[in-house]
Amino acid sequence: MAVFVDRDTRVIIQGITGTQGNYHAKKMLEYGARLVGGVTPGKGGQVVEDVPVFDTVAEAREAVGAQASMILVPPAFVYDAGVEAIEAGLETVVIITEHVPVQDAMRLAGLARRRGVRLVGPNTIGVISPGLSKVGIMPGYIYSRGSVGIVSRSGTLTHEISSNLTFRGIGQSTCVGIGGDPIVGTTFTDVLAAFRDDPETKVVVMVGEIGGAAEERAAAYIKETAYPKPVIAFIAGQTAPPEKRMGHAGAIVQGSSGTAASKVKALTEAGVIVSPTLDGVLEEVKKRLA
Amino acid sequence: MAVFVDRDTRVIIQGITGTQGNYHAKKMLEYGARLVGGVTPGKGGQVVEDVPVFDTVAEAREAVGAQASMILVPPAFVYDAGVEAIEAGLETVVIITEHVPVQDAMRLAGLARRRGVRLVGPNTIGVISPGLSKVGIMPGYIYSRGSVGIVSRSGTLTHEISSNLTFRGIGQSTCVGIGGDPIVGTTFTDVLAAFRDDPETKVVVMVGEIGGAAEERAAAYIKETAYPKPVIAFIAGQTAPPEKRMGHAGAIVQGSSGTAASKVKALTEAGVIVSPTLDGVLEEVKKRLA
Amino acid sequence: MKLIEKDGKDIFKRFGIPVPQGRLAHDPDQAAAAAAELGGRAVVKAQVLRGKRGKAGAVRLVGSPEEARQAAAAILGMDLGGERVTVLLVEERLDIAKELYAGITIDPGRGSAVLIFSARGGMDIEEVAATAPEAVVSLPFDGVEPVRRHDLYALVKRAGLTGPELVAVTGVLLGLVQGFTAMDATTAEINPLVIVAGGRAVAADAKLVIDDSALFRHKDLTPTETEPQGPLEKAAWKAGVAYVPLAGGEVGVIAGGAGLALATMDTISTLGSRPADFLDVGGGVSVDRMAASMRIVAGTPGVRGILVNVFGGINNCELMARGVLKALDEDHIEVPVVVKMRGHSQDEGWALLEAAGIDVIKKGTTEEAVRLIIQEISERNEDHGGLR
Amino acid sequence: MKLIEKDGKDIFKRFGIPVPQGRLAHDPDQAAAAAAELGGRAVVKAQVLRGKRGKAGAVRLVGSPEEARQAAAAILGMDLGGERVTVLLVEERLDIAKELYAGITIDPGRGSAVLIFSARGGMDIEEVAATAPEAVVSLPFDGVEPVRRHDLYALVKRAGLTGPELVAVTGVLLGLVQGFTAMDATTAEINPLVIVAGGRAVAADAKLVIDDSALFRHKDLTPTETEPQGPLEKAAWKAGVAYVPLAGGEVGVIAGGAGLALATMDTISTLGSRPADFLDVGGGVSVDRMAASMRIVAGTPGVRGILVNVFGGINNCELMARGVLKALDEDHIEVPVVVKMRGHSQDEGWALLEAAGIDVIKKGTTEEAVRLIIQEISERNEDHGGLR
Repeated sequence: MAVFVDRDTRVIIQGITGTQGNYHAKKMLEYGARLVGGVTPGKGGQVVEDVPVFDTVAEAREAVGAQASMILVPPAFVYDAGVEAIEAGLETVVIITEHVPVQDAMRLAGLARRRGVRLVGPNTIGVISPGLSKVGIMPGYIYSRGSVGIVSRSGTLTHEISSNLTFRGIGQSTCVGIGGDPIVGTTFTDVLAAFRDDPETKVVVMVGEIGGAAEERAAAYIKETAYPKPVIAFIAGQTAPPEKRMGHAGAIVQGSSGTAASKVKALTEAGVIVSPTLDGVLEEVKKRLA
Repeated sequence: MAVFVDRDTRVIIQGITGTQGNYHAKKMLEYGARLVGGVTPGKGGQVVEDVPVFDTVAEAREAVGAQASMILVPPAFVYDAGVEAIEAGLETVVIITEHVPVQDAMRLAGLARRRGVRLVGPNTIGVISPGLSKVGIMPGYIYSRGSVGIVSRSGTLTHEISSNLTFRGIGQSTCVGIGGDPIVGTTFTDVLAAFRDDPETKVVVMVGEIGGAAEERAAAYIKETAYPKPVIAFIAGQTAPPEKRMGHAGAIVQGSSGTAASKVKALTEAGVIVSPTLDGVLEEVKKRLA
Repeated sequence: MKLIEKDGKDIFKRFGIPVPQGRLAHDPDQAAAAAAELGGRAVVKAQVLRGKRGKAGAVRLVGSPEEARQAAAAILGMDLGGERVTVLLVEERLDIAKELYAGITIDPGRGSAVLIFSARGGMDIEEVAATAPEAVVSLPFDGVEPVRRHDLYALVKRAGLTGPELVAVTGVLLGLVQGFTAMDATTAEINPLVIVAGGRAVAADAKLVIDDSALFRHKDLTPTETEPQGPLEKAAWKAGVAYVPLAGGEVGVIAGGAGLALATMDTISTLGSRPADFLDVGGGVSVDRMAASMRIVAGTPGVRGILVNVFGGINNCELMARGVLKALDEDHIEVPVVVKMRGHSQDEGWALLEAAGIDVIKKGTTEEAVRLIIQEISERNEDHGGLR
Repeated sequence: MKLIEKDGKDIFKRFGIPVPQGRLAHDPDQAAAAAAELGGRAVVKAQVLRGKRGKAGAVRLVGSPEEARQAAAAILGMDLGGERVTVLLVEERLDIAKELYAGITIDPGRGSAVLIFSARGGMDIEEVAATAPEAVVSLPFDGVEPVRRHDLYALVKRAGLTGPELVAVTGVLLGLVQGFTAMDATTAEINPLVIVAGGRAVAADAKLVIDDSALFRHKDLTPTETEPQGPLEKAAWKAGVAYVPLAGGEVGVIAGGAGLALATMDTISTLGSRPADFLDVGGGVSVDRMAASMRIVAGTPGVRGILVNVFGGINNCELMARGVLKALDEDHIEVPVVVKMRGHSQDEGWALLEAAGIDVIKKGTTEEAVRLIIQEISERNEDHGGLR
């Protein structure tokens, strides 16, 4: 199967009766995702876009066999929704919501780890296996089926690179937004490991940004495992001033740590092709697929 | 081996450097208990009554092979001390301290249950297997070795009955104070089960009091298991007025529940000999041992 | 420590539970002013700790400030089962669509707390459980793992609630669990929990009992004063002993341990006399605490003799003996005193008491001690009778 | 949200961490009065959020109220790395026996928080870790299971502490963990944590950063006002967008997503111009939020053209287009604007912008969009140059 999300994945949306939830339910169905239901406490029994709404995830799992959930509820409700999805025994939980308290994300990631649940996000566009399914909010038509695996901290940079590839005839196997927050459930390394074992993925594009050390850890993983597929990286924020928080996310250069230079160095040493520009990423991908 | 505590049980005291801890360390050693150390954070390296003091239970377990702990610290510190003993992997933890917050006791009992640790108390005199060892604060010389197993919610009633038996030449196998608080780690039923399997115990004396339904549950257990040994019970508080809390403990009659009459009825129906007076208990024991 | 309704509601509110608007009133003028603030329509409720209010007319609906004043005048000073009303709660009247029940208590049987929710409320929960068991659901929890919101959704659905009520009630239950835990409660109860227009759930009453043993964690708690305590109860609180006076008794009881105190009371009754009190000195008894206990029992109405029945376990016989003697010395207690005492430092304790001429039971039973004090009381009475 | 030292200490105190006595002063007289209260001997410390204090002389020891007055006069108004000092903390001087370090931060690598303790403090913790690694110990925790006091005893012992210091420091660490958790902090640091006479541990400094995303749970938090924010920063806060002005830039950037905003800035630099700001509109953008973003960027000093680079993912292209047009209409923004936009409702968005004569990049890359705005800026400059 494709990475994380496949044609058969039975998906629900937690928060389906909200404006965003309803909108993306429609978009997911249009895209061909197997959306089997939604959850909004107190709205069990309603129907949204022809799929049934349940009061709890456990009911949705029981009634329609939910395997994956996309969480699209306001930040204050994400923790409860996430715990519910994890404890109901879903396999994959994708938290789209941004501005989730970081300690809530921490507790959710810890719980998912202990229970063996694939948690993606928070603050992510989600996961798309173009042409098969999506558990995410990306506009489907700027993605296309192919052999480039994309993993990114930035949702809009995923859109940017995928759409640029798509408009130039190059498709993607799976695109995973891991989320831009300091603590996320799924890391670069987790996704790189999944792409390694995915026969459809021929080239991996990794989109990082300043702050934290996730890229450095990915570099260490690539080096240690003598990663068998070409990896092309782009690091956003090379010109960002230090000690300024760039956005709500983890993007901040503190002292000598988290700089673009440190990430570029680590990745280059691990054999990753680091492109200084976005357009350069396209050129490097083309070369590897030629 | 004797119930819960035997000659070989390697015991520590948490709170050994306090006045009470120090005093009872001496008394336990005098009684022949195998007291191998004590724990008081910040006093590691000291020596009390010739036994070493450690900063943590884990260190005591490592260094002197502690198996059981007697907790004798002020109420505000019992929770931390109890969690420490349970998580350090001791087999038996006896909490002597009274006025422990009931929710602390609840959490400790829950934790001990999940970990398979024998928690006795709080608010108990502890456990004594007369002539062998004691993990408790009872004056040793009012107890004597024999074949009467005693289990009691009330510490001083245990002293009363044991001393009355001892002064009349009748010894005890093991005496367990389960503690007078609403939530305790070890119940009547747990101790009855242990006495059933203990070849040294010929007769069981069970001392209950008004409030709660522990005696009723013990009666149900005795009935269900066709308990094979004679059980003699005494219920304190037969003349207590309803709706008044008799002490800090669980002793309160609320509505129709927790009355002495209800307990006497349940026990009698289960085949237990319920003595209306304390002196009657002595007579009934004598008869059963004759 | 039991809190009055208003204090309980203030705490519930902090944990996100909706409560009616309202304020306390200590006299009819304050009640009228409070009702005026609420627009006239209000409920005036006696704030008592033990007494039953409903049937006694201590909860009244009013339609104007003047009616509130009159209701307040009628309720203040009422005697509700021995408790005098000194404080009122004046609060908004709710438009009740439905009455439910929510409560948490300690369940010794399960060794845990248990949350009970019922789709029917406003009456005794045991009554509901007996007549409509399908409406009553419960969830035990012991604080080792957290109670989850989704557990509560499942629970409330089992009781038959759906839609906005499901969400509102689940929110209340989560607040109740959090409040119960954070406040070290032993009981937290909302009866009735009412559903008002729009599906909102509001706590129409509040019963909150805080664990006395946990008060050290809640030093900022300032419960509203209701009826003042008697001087003996105050002295007992200060001395740290558990004390309950019992009407019509003659034998004062001082015992170590609740069980022994109860058994001593039982024995006194069995042998034809009546106990005048329950007093458990607790553990770690000092000379002063024992002396204070003697003073409290000697001061208890009807006491004609004192039986001290203690053990040196967690306590020390010598210290307890000194305490008894200290009170006898300083307070000129003249009723007969019998001490039954054994355990740690018993020889020292016995020697001190015997030197002062106190009767000591060393190896005898509680029954023997009770017989002795009853006998001494009756002898003393005969003496006094002889003198008259 | 970063708190000043005094606010941090007030919070630490609530979680049982000992802190020095002290109070805030806003002028030299207040500083003198505060020092007098402390008996004259005091420390006067600038309360700033970013600037470094030590080397700049913004922390001074004083021996009398008069010295405190003088120190305050000298420190108030100082510029510490661009931050003007407006508030001081005057607090008791500690008799320092030893300086330690305690801190908690979020460790993205472990996906958890990590408590770091060092038996040496008062300097940069990274420096200690490099020079004396044996003194530094750490404990990760993720809030799923509680941190236990005995875990902390073991941790602190590993760093070499024993006796009363072991107990005091463990108490501080437990308070720090509890405060970090309860306050939704992302950083909670005490450097130095000092040991004073008798083995007591006292927080001599406090750094506490609260997670902005969690402020909805901390509405009662009232941080002390320090230097006032600029009007653009205020507007950005109000609009809910992340905004950082960058000195010396000319291309205003409005992007959706921090990553895209950063990449856009990078591309501007690569292509020979300079970005004037970082602005991430975030998710769920409304017409008004987009219009506010336009206004903020247009008002940023040096801006000569605006590049809007957004996607319709969590956002909607039509709404964002309306927001751009609203600002252009209402605010007479005259610098050139280029919009690169694709995704949900892209056709509607494109049509609106094109109808208003705005340059739209539909399928081109960010690089193409940047080239276009740079070209338009340069053309406009030539026009203006021609006019002059």
